[in-house]
This record gives sequence, structure tokens and C-alpha cells, in this order.
Amino acid sequence: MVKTKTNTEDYLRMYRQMMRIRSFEDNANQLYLSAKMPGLTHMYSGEEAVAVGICEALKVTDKITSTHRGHGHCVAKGANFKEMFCELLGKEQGYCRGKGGSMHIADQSNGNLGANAIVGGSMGIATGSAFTAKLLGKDDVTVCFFGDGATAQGLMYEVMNMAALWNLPVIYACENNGYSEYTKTEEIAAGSITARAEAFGIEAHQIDGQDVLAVNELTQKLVARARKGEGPFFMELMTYRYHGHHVGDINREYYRSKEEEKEWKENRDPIIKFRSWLVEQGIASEDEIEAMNAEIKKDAEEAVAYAEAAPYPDQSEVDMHVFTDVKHALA
Amino acid sequence: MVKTKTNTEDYLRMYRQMMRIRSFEDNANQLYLSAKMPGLTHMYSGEEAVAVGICEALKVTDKITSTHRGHGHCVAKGANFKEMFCELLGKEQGYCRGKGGSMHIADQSNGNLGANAIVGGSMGIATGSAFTAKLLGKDDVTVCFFGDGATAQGLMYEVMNMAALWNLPVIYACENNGYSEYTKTEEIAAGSITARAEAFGIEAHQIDGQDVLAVNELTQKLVARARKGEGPFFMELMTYRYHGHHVGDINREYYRSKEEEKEWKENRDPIIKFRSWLVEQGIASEDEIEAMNAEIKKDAEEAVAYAEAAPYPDQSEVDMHVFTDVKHALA
Amino acid sequence: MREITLSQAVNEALAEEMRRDETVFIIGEDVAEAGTPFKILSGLVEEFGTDRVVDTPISEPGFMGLAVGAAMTGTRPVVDLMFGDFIYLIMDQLCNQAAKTHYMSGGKMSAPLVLRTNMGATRRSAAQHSQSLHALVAHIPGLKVAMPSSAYEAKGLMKTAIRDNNPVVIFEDKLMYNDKAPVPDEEFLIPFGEANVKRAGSDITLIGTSSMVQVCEAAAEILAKEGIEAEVIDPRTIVPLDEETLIASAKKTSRVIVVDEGHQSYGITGEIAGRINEKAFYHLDAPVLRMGAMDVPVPFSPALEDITVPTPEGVAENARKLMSGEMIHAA
Amino acid sequence: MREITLSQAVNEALAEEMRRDETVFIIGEDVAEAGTPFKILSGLVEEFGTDRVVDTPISEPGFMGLAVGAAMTGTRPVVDLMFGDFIYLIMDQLCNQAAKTHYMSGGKMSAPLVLRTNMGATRRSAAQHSQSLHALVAHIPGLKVAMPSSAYEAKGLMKTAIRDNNPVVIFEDKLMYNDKAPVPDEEFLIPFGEANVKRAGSDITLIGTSSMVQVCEAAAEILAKEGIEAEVIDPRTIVPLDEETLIASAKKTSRVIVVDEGHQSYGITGEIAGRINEKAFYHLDAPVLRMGAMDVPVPFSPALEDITVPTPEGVAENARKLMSGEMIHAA
Ligand SMILES: Cc1ncc(C[n+]2csc(CCOP(=O)(O)OP(=O)(O)O)c2C)c(N)n1
Ligand SMILES: Cc1ncc(C[n+]2csc(CCOP(=O)(O)OP(=O)(O)O)c2C)c(N)n1
Ligand SMILES: [Mg+2]
Ligand SMILES: [Mg+2]
Repeated sequence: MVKTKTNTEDYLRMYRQMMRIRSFEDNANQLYLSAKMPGLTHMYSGEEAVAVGICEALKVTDKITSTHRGHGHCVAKGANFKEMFCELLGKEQGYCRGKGGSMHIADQSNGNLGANAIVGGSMGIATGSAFTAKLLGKDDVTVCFFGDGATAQGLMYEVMNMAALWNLPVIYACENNGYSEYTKTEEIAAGSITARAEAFGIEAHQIDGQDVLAVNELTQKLVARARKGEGPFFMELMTYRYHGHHVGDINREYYRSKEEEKEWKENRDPIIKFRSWLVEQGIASEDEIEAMNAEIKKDAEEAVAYAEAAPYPDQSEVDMHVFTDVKHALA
Repeated sequence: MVKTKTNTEDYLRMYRQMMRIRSFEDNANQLYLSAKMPGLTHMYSGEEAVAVGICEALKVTDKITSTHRGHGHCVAKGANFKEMFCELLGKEQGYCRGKGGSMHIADQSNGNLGANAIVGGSMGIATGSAFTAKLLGKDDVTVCFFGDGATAQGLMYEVMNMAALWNLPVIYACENNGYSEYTKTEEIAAGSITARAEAFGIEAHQIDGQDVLAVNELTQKLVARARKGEGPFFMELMTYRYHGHHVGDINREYYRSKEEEKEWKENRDPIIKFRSWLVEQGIASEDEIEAMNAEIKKDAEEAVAYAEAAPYPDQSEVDMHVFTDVKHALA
Repeated sequence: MREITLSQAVNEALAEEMRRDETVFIIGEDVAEAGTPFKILSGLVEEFGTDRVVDTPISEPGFMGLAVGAAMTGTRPVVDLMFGDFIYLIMDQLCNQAAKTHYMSGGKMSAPLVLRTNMGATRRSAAQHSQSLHALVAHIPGLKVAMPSSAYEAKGLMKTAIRDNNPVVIFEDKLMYNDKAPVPDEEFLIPFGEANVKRAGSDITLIGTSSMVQVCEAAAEILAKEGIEAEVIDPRTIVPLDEETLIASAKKTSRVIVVDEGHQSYGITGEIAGRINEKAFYHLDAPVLRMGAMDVPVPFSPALEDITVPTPEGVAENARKLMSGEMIHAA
Repeated sequence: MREITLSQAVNEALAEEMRRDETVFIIGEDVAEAGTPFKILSGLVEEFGTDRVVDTPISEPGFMGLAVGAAMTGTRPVVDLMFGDFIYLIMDQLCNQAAKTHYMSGGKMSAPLVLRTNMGATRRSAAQHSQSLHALVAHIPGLKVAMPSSAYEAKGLMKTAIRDNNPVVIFEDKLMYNDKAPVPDEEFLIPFGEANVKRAGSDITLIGTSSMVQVCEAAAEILAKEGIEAEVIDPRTIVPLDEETLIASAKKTSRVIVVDEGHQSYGITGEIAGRINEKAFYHLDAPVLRMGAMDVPVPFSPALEDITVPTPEGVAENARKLMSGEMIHAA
């Protein structure tokens, strides 16, 4: 791995953020399995280096758009556990007052314009966010996260064309985890994903999404160039999801093998890899790391307990926020 | 130019078909200018070698989908003047009983699945038509005509992906006439159009759309391969429209120069070029060609007169054909 | 009679029709091996193969367009749209293309396809996976719209839909997939445009669609205990709509409530109430009442979601008011 | 007062708001140099430059999505959708994204944008360029919907729309672009949700939207000669709807006809009639009559097209029947 930040703090924060995502997801999964979470959710576990490598290269005012598999992006962009778990449980103190849930979690205070339950649905939003920056003369960059499956949505080509024509400061980040739902990527994507971006004149990179430093280094470069008006850019990040498509997708041998899962989890885990590197480089000791892990675990568990005890929104909220200027739309 | 058919009849038919399109359009334009035609229409003049070069490589059972600029495709695929003019005037004997008009003219007896007033709107239809051929084991090929402007519609990338994954017998024929409405292609298309198809693993060719023999030769090859399951293919045909975007677009200096128009009309006209070649090669004499032209002109004028005198559909038709199984939907 | 789930009913209908007519095929995301996320299609790919049970990329506009073209050229696609909320993505292909093909071609072409999708809230799926959008398509001439209220209707209407020569949209309530109902072993079809009187009654008419039929039946049970005899009617198809049965019942009972799970405003209750008001006005003792889902996006939080849809208690309460002559809503 | 055309009114409204607020920008196809095919925006690009009057590729979903993201991040896009018929293409971005942003985020984000588009048949533009699709968006919570009936309303409603913090859809009748009306020189706004009583009368209420207001006024003229005094009301916005004014008038006259150019079935007349029936039932002498466009795709042929939309004569005839106590439609 390449050293991209010389600052110990930065490395440790990257580790911490990856670990926080993993911990968040372990708890979310548990909530589902114990039937405490309403609906379904999609776990980000395994893909942590992507969200963290990218978001650690961004400022608070930089924007991201996220996906149905969005907890990782949300944490990486700076969100708190409490408001996140509250949202997942539909509680009033959630980021969206319980109205959005897992698939619509947003945290605009940190520049997260929100998860999206329409595959590819946020590609226009991300491009528009970059348009705003250009029009208003801000130097904010927007990163658009989406899966390999989302490359099948025509919207992507429409907005890439405009972003390229107008040099918008947007980075399209394709999280290629090898599957869309229960289907392998090669069965639904003809040709080459990066070539598709290149055909629009967009510089595209394929990169190991399990290597947080590599991801971070590339992103830093591209973000800096995008700020100068050299965008847009495209990144295809090769990664893997550890869980099923959603928490309920338990028996998945019919579409992917246990061996494949084992291989990724044991030999390509982004956290394990980065942890050994930190220790090797003398940036942190095993003990320090264990302490960090324990602290994160505690944080997460406390946040879960908090969220479980937190109140639901009052029923009178049901017709609030339909319009900005009407307190109760149905009153 | 390359000789691709040794048969004199074939050459003469290609000439005749190009000339028929030109003649049809001259009359249609005249109908508009004399306020005899309801609504607007988009002239194909200048692009004749594209439609004819391609359609002359097709069987009657092969299918095409057409565009808002669709008269050329319709004639080239075998339609009659009378039913076409009747349709343009909204008469009962039109191909669509007057219900479709210029922008929806279709001639399913010759495999023309219809013009489409939604830019890019027929790309799915063409791909589906090819899907039918594959599913039912027919060797029919479908050609999807569309403009350079239509490459901005996301639908194109969605269906190219599926066509490529499933090797569908479809040929995407992009008529690049340099403009979409009042905008130059380079202002609305980033990167390269053929590269976009190639990125999906589709073999793509850019070709002079004013050279009917070259177009025909390439199409024959691609059609033969598509019939064998080697499709899909993509063709970008460089061409030019002589008139405005539509018949009412008269003052167009603000988006393109008179010189440019003159250059194409005088030095790159597909009919003039092919005509000299026919004479040079001794395939037809000037007199024979003039006789052919005169005959076509007469045909067109007679068809116009016929259509002008033809009756409108009875008002009772207004709620017919809403559903296949209900004679009058509102009865 | 044996009882099967609504899922099984759909599965049987498809299997039977695919056996009967080899031009019928299924197309959509994860329809083959996975049998859809709802596992509705399990077993079909094993019997009919991947040529006729076709997994697509996540390209809703693309595969909908493909289906239109396939239908126009001799096959009978059954399009699987995973969530009704995605109908927004395919509106152009469905409403500008499929719905108008027959009419625009003057009756010469048609697009005999079925769009299978779903509806229904209270599944904690939040605003983009919970909508009931049948009103949008019911408004477009050229589309038929079916809303099965149990496994029995799901089977009979699906078989009719596949044999219909027009585009048909079927909305299944996703909360009823596991609900069982008696379904005959022998083949049967349910004709379109024939409402089903689920329960006879003389005091008030409750008209419900889809799962609201059950809500109306439950309300009728409550009311029966109070001595109010409610007639419950299921229109089964909203296009065509069996006005006659609805109006006859309205004339008999002189009081009507229309219950539907789409948003109330500008939804389908307005049309149904409007027709009854117009044609049974002088027989009505009270205005036709409409009960739709609240005019709010569907909230995620369970505390809010459940109150957005009509309930048996709510229907019963309104029925009581109507019976007691209370001038509901009257200013 | 000076008279200007509806086009000029829109142009002025945009220019004024763009001067007032530099975050306002226009985006769409051929909006800049060409000033749209209808020449509505002429001069704006000269004043505000191509950064704020942005020509796009033919990518309706793409630029609609871009507008949503731009609106969410601090600008106020005015999206130009060339024909109302293309709204099908952008439904996902409009209805799943823009309409729900505020609600799903629990009130933390919003999408203040204006979608300008048009409606109206009898222009010989056939089935895909003549639809009046306002019913589709009026059904979706979170969207406001304005339907100007003259240059005056076009200006006042547009300015209000741009200042509104919610997504607003404005449907202009494309046949009225050249119609003149008195419009004050001074700045003015027209609040949403306030119906306009165009003509007072005591015998019958005629409610019309968009160009149907003129149709109702013309009908009122005819009726006045016969001694029938019709009240004509223009709701101006259908979301929010000024129920109060409509109901008060209904109670006064006891007879109502609702006239609209959308397809009648499952269109907006059902909602308006439904609310009046519910809330003024005991004051009505006759059922509220609904007159929409025929439930057929718009035919091209002039012989058919003109009979698909409501006319002054048709409205007057129905009014006479209502007045004479004839039980229209009553079986
Ligand atoms: C427009 C749309 N189509 C289908 C779905 C259902 N769906 C949810 S996630 C998903 C797979 C997405 O795959 P990918 O983009 O690779 O993301 P991943 O889940 O692998 O992170 C599908 C098909 C959806 N939510 N939206
Ligand atoms: C979806 C859609 N958007 C916009 C239009 C309006 N329109 C009609 S033709 C046209 C330009 C098409 O350009 P191109 O595809 O290059 O075809 P050409 O007219 O040059 O043959 C446009 C924008 C339309 N009909 N459909
Ligand atoms: Mg994936
Ligand atoms: Mg062009």
C-alpha cells in the first residue's frame, strides 16, 4: 500500500470510520434478526474502504449521494450513531424524524444528500449538486455513489454526458460488488463499465475497493482536480458485500458460493488488511486498536439502546413536511 | 464507390427510391407552405442514402423503427405514396386512417413499425422486435433508426446493453445530421458516439451517409451477420438535412450558415452523386434517368391530388381503435 | 376447494398460459433463478427455460420498451416490475408507446402485453417502495387496469390479461402475496369489466379495490353486528369499469363509500364516486364518500405509516355517520 | 392596461425573477439561442448568459434529475419541458425524488424547483404531442400544480412558483401562447390556492381550468343570451385547490359543471366534482357534471381531433339540460 497521508491521526480516523461502519451494520443486522427493526435493510459490511477512502478525501461542505446500501456512506460522511439508529427504528430523533428509514437516511448537515431507494435514482441529484457548485462559484465537489447494477439505468448516461459537456465537479463512484441482488454483474453488464464513462470523454479508473489508502489517494487527486474544474471523473471500485442483498437474504448458495464469500472475508477484508498495516507501520499497537474497537462497539450498543428507548414521532407528524410552507397538509 | 450489387435493377431501384423520397418531401413541403397540411412535419431531404442504403439490404419481413423524420424510412421500406399522403393529410385512406399523421406513420405490411414522436422512443421497440425474432426462431433483423440527438436518451444505453448481452439481431442506425433541432451535435454529445456503443461490446461503424452504395454494402454484411446471431451492431451515418428542423424552421442562420448548407447540397448530395455514378458506369443514360425522375414526380403529384380529394375519416372513428376488442370505446 | 396463496395463484396462471401459448414470456429483474424477491415465480424458469423467463439488467424503461416491441411483433410479454413505485420510470414506454400503438396505427398494430406490478403500504418500505399508483395508468386511454383482491382474482384476471390483445396493467397488493383463498383446480378466467358482489346488503354500498375489499368486508362484519347490512363490491378491473353493477347497488342502498389505497386526491375514488353521483344522484340519500390513502408520501415509521391507509374501523365509522344522516363534510 | 401575449408574460416573469434572485436558472432543450421552439424565452440568454439559460441534450430524465439536485443544494431551477407529453419520461425524478425530498428528510431538505411545461390539443400534433397530463402530477403529494388561464395568470403564477420552496409544476396551454391579455406593468404575484371568479352568476357554476376557462366564459355568453346567468370560476392552482370558493359557488347556484382538457376518466374533474358533491350535496339540485377530453389518444386528423375536447356549445348544452332539470346520464 502507498502512504498517502503522513498524519497518524488521519490513518487512525480511517480505521476508526471503517470499524464504525462494520459495528453499525453488525448492530443493524442484529436488530433485524431479533425483529426489532421495521422493514428490511441492506448491509454495507465488506465495502467499508470504499466509503471511507472516498469520504476522508472530502470536506464537510462537499456533497455525496447515497444508495439503498447507504449506512456506510452516512457514517463515513460524518453522521452520528444515535440519529442513525433512531432513523432505522422510525423514531422521532432520527435524521429524518423517522420518516425516511434506512433507505432514505440523509444527513444534510454533513453534506449527505441522502440514500435513495430507486437504483440509480440519485445520479441526477449528484450531478445537479455539482451544477450548483459551478453556478454559484463554490469549490464543493459531489461524489455520487452507486452500485454496478445501477450502471444499467439510462439516467447515468444522460447525466454523465451533461457533466462531461459542462465540466461539472462530480465524481461517479461505482461500487462494483459483483452482484445486483441475486445476479452476477457479468450477466447484466455487457462490455466494460469504465469504457462506458470514457466514451463520454470522462477519465475513468478501476481500483481495488478493499484498499482504503489506494482509494483515498486516488480520490484526493481527483477531488483536487475536480475543484479546479477538471471534472467529472469516474471510479469503478472493486468490492464485495458480505451479507445477502438485504438482511433477509440468508440462503444465497444458488447465486454465489460460500467459498467465494470466505475468500473475500478472510483474505480481502479491508479492515483486517488496514489493521495489519497500521501495526506493521507502527502507527498503532494491537492494544490500541483493540481499545478503539471496544470503544466503538460500546458506542454502537449505547446508541442502539438509546434508539430503542426513544419515542416514535407523534401521529400528528404524519401530514407535516409534505410542503415546506404548510404545517399540516391535511388540516 | 464500391460496387456491391452486380444487378442493374438493384442500382436503379436504389436510385429510384432515393428520388422517390426527395420527391415525396418536395411535395410534403409544398403542402405545408400552401397551408394544406395540418400541423408540422420534418423533411428527410438530404438523408436519402441512409434510408435507402439500409432498407435495400432488408427483406420485407425485416423490421424497422423510424423517427419524427420518418417519411424517408417509410418510402425506403416499401410504402406507397397514396397511403402516405393520405396519412399526412389526416385522411381515412392513410396508413393509419389519419389517426397517426406524419409523426406516427407506420406501414406494418412492409415491416415499418412506425415513426415515433418521442425522440429515442422507438429504441426499446426495435430491440423488442429483435427479441421476438430470436425467441420465435425467425431470421428477421430489425433496424432502429434514430438521430444524433437521440443518443442523449438513456433508453439507448439500456437497450444496447440488453441487445449485447443477448446477441439480438438489431442494428442501431444513428443518422448523424449534425443537429438536433437548433443545436449542433458537438454541443450536446460528449466523447464519441461509436465509442459509446463499443463500450457495451457492440461493433460500431462510422460511415459516409451520403454514399448509398457504401451504406448498402456495410448494411448487407451486418444484416447477414445479425441473421446468424452475431448482432447487435451500431452504425453512425454522417449525413445532413437540407431543410430546417421542421418545415416551419425557415430562418436558421442563427444556428447554421447558408454556406454550410450549400456545401452539402452542391457537393455531397447523395442523389446527384449516385446519378453521375450510374451514368459513368453506363448503368443508365441521362435520358433514362430523366424519364425515371419525371415518372416519380408524376406519381407523387397524382398521389397528392388523390389525397387532397380523399375523404376524412367519419367522426364515428374517433373512439375506434382505443382497444382491439371494443368497437367504440365510448359507446 | 383447495386454498392457495396469491403468489401461487399468479404462478399457476403464468405457468398455465405459458404452456398454452408459447409466445408468452416473462421479463424482469431476478425473475428466473431467484423467482423474484417475493419468490412468486419460483419454478417457472425450470419449466420454461431462460429464453422465456428472462432476467434483465436494472433497466425498467429499457425492458418495458423491449416488451412493447416484442408485443407488436408477435409475442406476449409479461413484464415484471418489482415494485409499483418504479412505474414512474416506464411511463413513457407504457403510456406514450404501448397504450397508443393500436390507436395511432388506425387499428393495424397492437401491443398485447401484461405489466405485472404491485402496490400497498404498511410494509415499512418507505416512500419509494409503498405507493399505489394505479390512478396514473387508469387515466391513460388504451390501457386496461386490473386490481385482484384475492388469490382467486389474481389467477383469473392474470389469465384473462395474458389473452387480452391490449396492454393490461395488473396491480397485486404485495401484502397479500401470502394470503390464501379458495381457487378451483380447473381452469377458469375472470372477464374484465365485471364487478363482483362479495356480500349482499341493502343499507349501504362499500366499494373496495384490491386489499380494500377485505377492509370493506371487515367493516361490513362490524356493521352487521350493529344491524347495518352493507353490500360489498369489488370492481376487479377499474378499466374497464363495471359501472352498471356499482350504480345498481347505489340506487338500491342509496349510500356509498368508495375505498381505495391510492392517495385520495386526484385518485380513482373521484372517478368512481363521480360516475355514481352523476348516474344515481336522485337515488342517493347522502353524497358518495371517498376514502383513499392520505395525501402524504408514505412515511417509514410504523407509528405513522399505519394511519395513512383506510381501516375497517374507519370505514365502519363513516358508514355509521352516513346511516345516521350526519352531513359528513358538510360545511 | 397594456396587453401582452402569454409567451411574453412567461418571459417577463422569468426575467424579473432571474433579476431578483441570481440562484434562479433555466434548463431545457433549445432554451438559449433558440429561445425554445415556441420562442417563449427569446432574449433571456442575451441578458443572463448561458450559465443561467442552459441548453441541454435531449435528456429529459437527466436534466430533471439534475434540477432536483441543484434545487436541493441552493439554486432555483426552472425546468423547461418542451411538451407536456414528455412528463412521462421524468416522472421518477419528479414524483419519487423532488416531490418526496422534503417529507422523507423529515423537513430538513427541500427541492424548490419549477417545472414549466404545456398541454392542449387541436394543434394537429397527434397523440404524443397533445396530451394534457396534469392529473398525473396532481395525484402526487408534495407537488403543487398551477394551470394559468391567460397571460395575467401565466405571469403571476410563474413568479409565485419560482418563489415557492416546493416543487411546482406549471402547465401552459400551448394554444394560448399568442393570446393577449391585460397584464399590469407593475410587479404582481398571484397566490396559490385562490380561485378567481371570472364572472359572477346565480344560476349555474362553470368551473374551468387553463383554456377551458375561456370555453366556460364563451358558454356563459351563450347562456346569458338565453337568460341563464352562469358563474365562471378558474381555480388557477389545482394543488392547492381553493375548495371554499368552489363550494360556496355550488351552494349558491346549486348546479355545477367542471370542465377540463385532460382525459375525463380518472382525471381531475372527478376530484373537483367529488369534493363539491361531498361538501355541498344537500344544496345541489343536480349532480355535478364533468366534462373532460374524450378518453381516446389524441387523433391527428383534424376531422377527429376537434371533437375530442370540450367546446362552448357543448358546455352550454349541458348547462341547459341541468337548468331544465333533465336527469342527465340518469338511467
Ligand atoms: C429502479 C429500481 N429497480 C429495482 C430496484 C430493486 N433493487 C434494489 S437494490 C437492487 C440491486 C442493486 O444492485 P447494485 O446497484 O449493484 O447495488 P448493490 O445492492 O450491489 O449495492 C435492485 C434491483 C430498485 N430499488 N430500484
Ligand atoms: C423525448 C423528446 N424530447 C424532445 C423532443 C423534441 N424534439 C423533436 S425532434 C428533436 C431533435 C432530434 O434530433 P435528432 O435525434 O438528431 O434527429 P433529427 O431531427 O436531427 O433527425 C427534438 C428535441 C421530442 N420529440 N421528444
Ligand atoms: Mg452491486
Ligand atoms: Mg440530428
